Amino acid sequence: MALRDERVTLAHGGGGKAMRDLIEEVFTSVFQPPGMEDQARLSAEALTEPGAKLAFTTDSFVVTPLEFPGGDIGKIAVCGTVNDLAVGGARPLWLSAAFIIEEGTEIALLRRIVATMAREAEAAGVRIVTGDTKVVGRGGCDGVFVTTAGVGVIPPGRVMGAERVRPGDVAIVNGVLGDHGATILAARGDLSISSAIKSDCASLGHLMEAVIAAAPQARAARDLTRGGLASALNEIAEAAGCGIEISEADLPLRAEVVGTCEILGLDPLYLANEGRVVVFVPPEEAQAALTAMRAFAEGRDAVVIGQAVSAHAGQVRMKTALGGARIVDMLVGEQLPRIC
Amino acid sequence: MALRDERVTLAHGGGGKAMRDLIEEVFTSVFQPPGMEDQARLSAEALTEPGAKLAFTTDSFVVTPLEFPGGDIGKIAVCGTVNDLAVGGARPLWLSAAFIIEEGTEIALLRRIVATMAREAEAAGVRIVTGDTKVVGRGGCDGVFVTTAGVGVIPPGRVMGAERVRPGDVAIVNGVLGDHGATILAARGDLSISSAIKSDCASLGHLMEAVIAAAPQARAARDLTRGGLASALNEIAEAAGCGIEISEADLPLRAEVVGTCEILGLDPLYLANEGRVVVFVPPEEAQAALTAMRAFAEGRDAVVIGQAVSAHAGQVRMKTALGGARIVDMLVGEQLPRIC
Amino acid sequence: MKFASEFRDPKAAKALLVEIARVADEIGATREKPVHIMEVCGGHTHSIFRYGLDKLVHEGIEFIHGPGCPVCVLPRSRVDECIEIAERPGVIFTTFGDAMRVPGSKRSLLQSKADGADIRMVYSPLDALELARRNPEREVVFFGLGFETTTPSTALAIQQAAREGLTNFSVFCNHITVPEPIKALLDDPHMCLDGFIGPGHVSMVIGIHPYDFIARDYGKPLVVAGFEPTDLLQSVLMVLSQIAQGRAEVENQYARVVPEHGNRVSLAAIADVYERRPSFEWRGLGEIDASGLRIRPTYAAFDAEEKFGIGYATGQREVEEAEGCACGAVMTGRVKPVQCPQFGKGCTPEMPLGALMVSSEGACAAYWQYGGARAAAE
Amino acid sequence: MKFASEFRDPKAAKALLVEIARVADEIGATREKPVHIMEVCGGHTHSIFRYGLDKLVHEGIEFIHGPGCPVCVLPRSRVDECIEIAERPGVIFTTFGDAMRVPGSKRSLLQSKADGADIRMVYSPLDALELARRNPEREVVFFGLGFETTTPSTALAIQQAAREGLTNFSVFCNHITVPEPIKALLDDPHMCLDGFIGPGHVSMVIGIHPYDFIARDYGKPLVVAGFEPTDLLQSVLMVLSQIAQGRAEVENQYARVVPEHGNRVSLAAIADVYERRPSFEWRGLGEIDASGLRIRPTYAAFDAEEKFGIGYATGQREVEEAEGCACGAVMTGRVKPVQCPQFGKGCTPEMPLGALMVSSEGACAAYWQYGGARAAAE
Amino acid sequence: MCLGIPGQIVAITDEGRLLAMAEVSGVRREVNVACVAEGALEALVGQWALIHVGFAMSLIDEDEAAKTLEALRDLGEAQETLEQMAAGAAALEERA
Amino acid sequence: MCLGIPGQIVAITDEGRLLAMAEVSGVRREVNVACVAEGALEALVGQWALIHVGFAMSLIDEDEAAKTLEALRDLGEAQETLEQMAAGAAALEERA
Ligand code: SF4
Ligand code: SF4
Ligand SMILES: [Mg+2]
Ligand SMILES: [Mg+2]
Ligand SMILES: [Mg+2]
Ligand SMILES: [Mg+2]
Ligand SMILES: [Mg+2]
Ligand SMILES: [Mg+2]
Ligand SMILES: [Mg+2]
Ligand SMILES: [Mg+2]
Ligand SMILES: [Mg+2]
Ligand SMILES: [Mg+2]
Repeated sequence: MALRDERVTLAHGGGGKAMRDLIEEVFTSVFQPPGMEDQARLSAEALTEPGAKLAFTTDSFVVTPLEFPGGDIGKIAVCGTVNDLAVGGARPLWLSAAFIIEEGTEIALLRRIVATMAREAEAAGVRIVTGDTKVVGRGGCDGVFVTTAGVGVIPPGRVMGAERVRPGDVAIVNGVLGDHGATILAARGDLSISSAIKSDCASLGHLMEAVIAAAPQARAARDLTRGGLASALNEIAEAAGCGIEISEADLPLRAEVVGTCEILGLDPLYLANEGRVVVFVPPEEAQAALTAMRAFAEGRDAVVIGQAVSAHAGQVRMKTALGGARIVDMLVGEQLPRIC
Repeated sequence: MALRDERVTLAHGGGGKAMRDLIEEVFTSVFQPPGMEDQARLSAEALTEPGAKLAFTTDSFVVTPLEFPGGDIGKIAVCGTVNDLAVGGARPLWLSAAFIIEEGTEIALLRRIVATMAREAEAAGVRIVTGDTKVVGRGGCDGVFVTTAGVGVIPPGRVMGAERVRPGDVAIVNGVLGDHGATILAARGDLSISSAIKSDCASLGHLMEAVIAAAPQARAARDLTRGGLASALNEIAEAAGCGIEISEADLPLRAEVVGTCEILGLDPLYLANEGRVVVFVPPEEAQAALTAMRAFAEGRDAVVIGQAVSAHAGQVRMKTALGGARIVDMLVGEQLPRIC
Repeated sequence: MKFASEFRDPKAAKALLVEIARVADEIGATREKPVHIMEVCGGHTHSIFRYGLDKLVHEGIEFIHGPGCPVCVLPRSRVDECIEIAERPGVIFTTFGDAMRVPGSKRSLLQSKADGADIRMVYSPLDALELARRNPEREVVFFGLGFETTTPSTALAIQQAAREGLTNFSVFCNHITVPEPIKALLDDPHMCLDGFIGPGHVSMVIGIHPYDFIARDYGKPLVVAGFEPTDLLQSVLMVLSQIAQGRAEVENQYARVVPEHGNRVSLAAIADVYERRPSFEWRGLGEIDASGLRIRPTYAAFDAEEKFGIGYATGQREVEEAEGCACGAVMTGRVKPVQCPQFGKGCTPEMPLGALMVSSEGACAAYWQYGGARAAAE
Repeated sequence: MKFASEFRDPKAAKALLVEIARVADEIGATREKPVHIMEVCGGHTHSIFRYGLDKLVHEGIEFIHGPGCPVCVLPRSRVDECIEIAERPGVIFTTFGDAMRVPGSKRSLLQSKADGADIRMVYSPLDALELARRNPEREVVFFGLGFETTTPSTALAIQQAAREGLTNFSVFCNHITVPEPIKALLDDPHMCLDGFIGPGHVSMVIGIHPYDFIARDYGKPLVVAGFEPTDLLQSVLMVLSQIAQGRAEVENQYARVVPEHGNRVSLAAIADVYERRPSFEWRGLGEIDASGLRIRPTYAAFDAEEKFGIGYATGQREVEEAEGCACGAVMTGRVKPVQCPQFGKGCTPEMPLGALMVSSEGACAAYWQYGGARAAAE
Repeated sequence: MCLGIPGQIVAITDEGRLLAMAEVSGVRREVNVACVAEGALEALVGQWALIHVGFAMSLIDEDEAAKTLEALRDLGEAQETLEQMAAGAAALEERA
Repeated sequence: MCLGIPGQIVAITDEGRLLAMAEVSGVRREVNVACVAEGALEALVGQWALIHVGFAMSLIDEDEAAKTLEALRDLGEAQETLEQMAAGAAALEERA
């Protein structure tokens, strides 16, 4: 217990003993990375299989507040990168975790974040094998930023990609939409709204493996993060060169998410998620994919929300509840609360 | 040219079109990552060799100012991770690059940073294959933070590690010490000092390969970053369980670095470097390692600075220029300029 | 959602659509010779596209999207003035989210924020007031924007600030009124409107009688409407029925929310805090007599125009709109967004040229985002 | 480095060491019965360890590390007062880097900064002045700390602020003087010192005569010394020679920098801006008469003690040092750092208990960092 | 500026400043009730109001809402009857 | 508080505020020269001063520096002579 400070000071970033104490006590004692060098050295049988590919991805996480109902920045930092691997058909293996910490951050908070990450990594079947910490002066960053990178393996022969989606393919999401975005809007406090919603934040590696096993022809998947369902579908429509049609009536939405959107003039299609995925499978495998998803807690509410069509290539359209139709375009900028 | 803004706004982080335009125009058009999914899919023959290991490392970079004589944050973000791979004996292959960008950052600055990264990656023989951007509000971070993770391959049979250093091994550094730290102190402007020094920032992958080829028994290497030479040597002494002895007279130091340290009351042994490495080799391979280093621009001034000894295990001592001796301990916190 | 989802019932909507079609046929409305109904309010435009009502109604009904988005009709010079205030040292400039992206002559508030101004999004003028309380050393300016709907809330915030004796709170008042531009449109010789859907939330404040002149003097029907899809369809049907029956009246479809004479407290607050400007500039429409409100001299301490000596307060205002923009013609119903030569070319939501492309309430933006108009433009 | 590297010449150092050994032998100094020479100044302590001089000199010479590190002798209550000032709203608290880690009774300035106080490191009081010019709405307080070396620079900064009429700049004055604590040490019955190395940079300001009393009244030699290794060794030799020759004088080894009567401008600035406090508290030494300076009433507008009603200004000061700390005994030369029961246990540079472990100038920290003392403690 | 939505007043939170908690589909936000506070504030609890930019702007008249819904229902039923009659007539014609 | 270092005044940067540029081993920093400005400021250029917390506190007396160095040199030479003499004596003894 060399670490007697309650808060992070600049000394903890200076490259000396204070830094080593912080790293050892708060980070490596929990993550237990292999070896003592500043690099993890890893062997994986799966990677040596001929035709196997290595998948590599990264994301920085900058959420405010750092802790929110249903998770914290550490949880989304693990889930986000696990999911980016999984939706591409990779089996997530190893994560790196780099922390940028504002002077004055409570060490207890760091410990909670690290504990969440360790727990979530274990649940997702990945190991956090290397990392870094930097300390910036007060005002130099907003609390804590976490950047994870992930390495996984794509088994030989498995190819998933948005460009493989073709007309007729069925679009499935694994649960209600927008819970994370609505939770964060409320948790921030500056809009003074509150509700009982929790972030949907979840690792989808196991679920994706099960879906691909059940629906081996699965074409593509996207995790619905910033920009929400609408952005993911637009990206897929554009990459696939076909249209996508979804049905408003089929969209799974929690009442509180709808309420949040009504109050603020937002569209739930664009709200962020952290544990939601849209998967495109050929129609004959749709039922199998759905069944596979529903076997998981994070897929219990899985539903078909639409399909790829040959019309209006590159465009996403939605049949409204009244039978009308509207284009669901990419958002232009950030979704700003409206008053009118 | 959809990107007409001069500065990054929050819209560029919102997950919509503005974000896509920023990413495409500023980042992916330069880095040209493979494929369109949010993960790189990579095959490497070297990884399938039996006994080969995968090396994985990460660092966040938070330097102020973002551009400084001799480099910018992009350059150190590439060099730093390449070097963390190389000093462990790995051949660097792929990098990820995640950017956290403050609202108001000039897009021209981002372009310069990205261009430096692309140039440095090419020189280092690595590819930037996946990435991410986040935008935070003004005051949410200090300009731009870059986090890179790196994947490399350690050839079968190659083992480097601080614990392998044994008494008699010779310590070699590849050039003058502290240029980076002294450059940053001056470039920050708040101490009102100026000089002609430039950051030593450099990728050492090729140099390390050459050193290992020339000195196949090379025991361990450490890049001298935060905490400088003193911290690296202390880590090695502790891991190896032997003492290290260096000689003040042999330390390569530029006059301006000495001057900076005199003015501010700092010790150059603790100044940060971004292109310096200490390598421990058995004495019979010292000359070969030196010769190999000196063939590189970034190793031209390579010298022997000391050796591992069986005495004072875990401790680093320095013979002063006057023939005295002092302990070179780990720094406690940040090195703060002194006035007395 | 109570009092909302009931009015989204597809069965009721279908019945309304059938009845609308019946009446439209009865009065001989066709695609070539449609009935032009203007929904004055941007919120209605939004609902029409959100539910695809324009595609669902009889082809003889054509919606004309009126000037009822206060963000869209804000002139560029006014945005420039916002930025001028926001960039003063010590100022915290607060605004509704919608207004952040509206282009001024050089920059939007979003860009000014990126350049360093302390601009914050609020949900309510009360949030701005709270910021002023918490930052006594800063001047908190609220961007008062909107029609009669929003006007009372700003007035109540100013009254509250006066009660508390706050000296660091002021409002940059850009409140405007609905009846005056309608009159201006009706006086336009190119006008070709057959009836109006009136903004329900404006009438919630002012009641329905301020529109009497439309029926009485111009012989056009107006139905004050709610914002749910069946509200809108029912209102369309009510307008059509008036036309079919040769009536021109002001009717209230939205009686569950709109009292005939409006809201007493709101009207009193408005009367207490504001007075009419002789005229106010509208983007695309130019100056319209008596269409804007300013803060009365009794509340001058809370008037950012006075506090910063800016805008109408100085008498120096340059008005110059973007070239090649057909916003005026679109807002007067003479031209559809897709017919504007800039639509989807020089003018997109990423880089709006005209005001109607800015807010998601704007007719052009709504066309772009929801309407299949983009497809039409391709 | 001109005027520096010449004085680091190993050959000259070796010659001095030989000569020192010769004289030491001559006077019969042995490891068991050493000559005790106090280097008063922390900067000298630093040089001794940096160059390993303690290991190189004849074993009959023992350096006693004096109270000459102003950071180390700062009492905890004074650090608490710094934090109290720094945490006032609107304050920018500026300090030399050294002082950031000194522990107060609960926290250091570094920790207070982490907790949110706006504490900034500066290199010069002029940098603090510049901050005050650039932040007219903030109160910039400079932590005036140090002996006669630093005292004139703070005085000149205050004079400059007065000339410019700055109203948001003040100094928390903790300037102290060197001769008084030496006198206190000499009056200590446990005192066992044979001679002194005087701080060169103090004499650069005050000249060499303020030390005359040491030779005259106490019969001890004092040599004002420079900071390079040969400066120190030469001064040791000069002290030894005096002892050998039975002299007790004040000599000046550092004549290239130290004028006999000090610096006129500096002395005038000191006289103009400060007056002596009746007494001042030193960590480990307690209150010492007339050993501290305060800002004269004429400059009260720049006196943070007055401005914030704090510290000596209020007359309310609690003095309580950490328990088990042998700092006083170490500073009076009675005990070596390694002999302190806390050294390396309750007291380390990471978690300093006593003052001498805080600054790298402090005797215990220097022992720890450079001296092989850690090895001794193991 | 017309985004208004129906919310239910569930509690009075600050008598002095006329603040109440409104709820929309399980989401709560404090609103100012100055515009709808005619009698005792407590009487507002349970009532529905139109919420706009942090204010309860108007109480919702449940009877009027019911009337509007009834009119819609009537229209639907009338049409069904018509359709059925039309269907019946067609059937008759077919049979004929 | 005694970290002072010798630096050379290389330019006067602000006559009014008595500021000059000082250089230490190629590193420059602006310093206040109030304490060493006796005559014309320009006369300071080229001179060496002891720099401390942003002030030139004292001019360095080159003659005194030379004297000190000379004393050191003399001591060294004297010792060498002694050593040589000692070595010579030892050689003589050995030969003897
Ligand atoms: S497309 Fe743009 S320029 Fe044309 S009318 Fe619409 S908003 Fe105005
Ligand atoms: S070891 Fe610590 S407590 Fe003991 S004398 Fe030194 S500073 Fe004081
Ligand atoms: Mg990613
Ligand atoms: Mg992602
Ligand atoms: Mg993704
Ligand atoms: Mg690291
Ligand atoms: Mg911040
Ligand atoms: Mg690393
Ligand atoms: Mg590194
Ligand atoms: Mg490293
Ligand atoms: Mg990403
Ligand atoms: Mg900042």
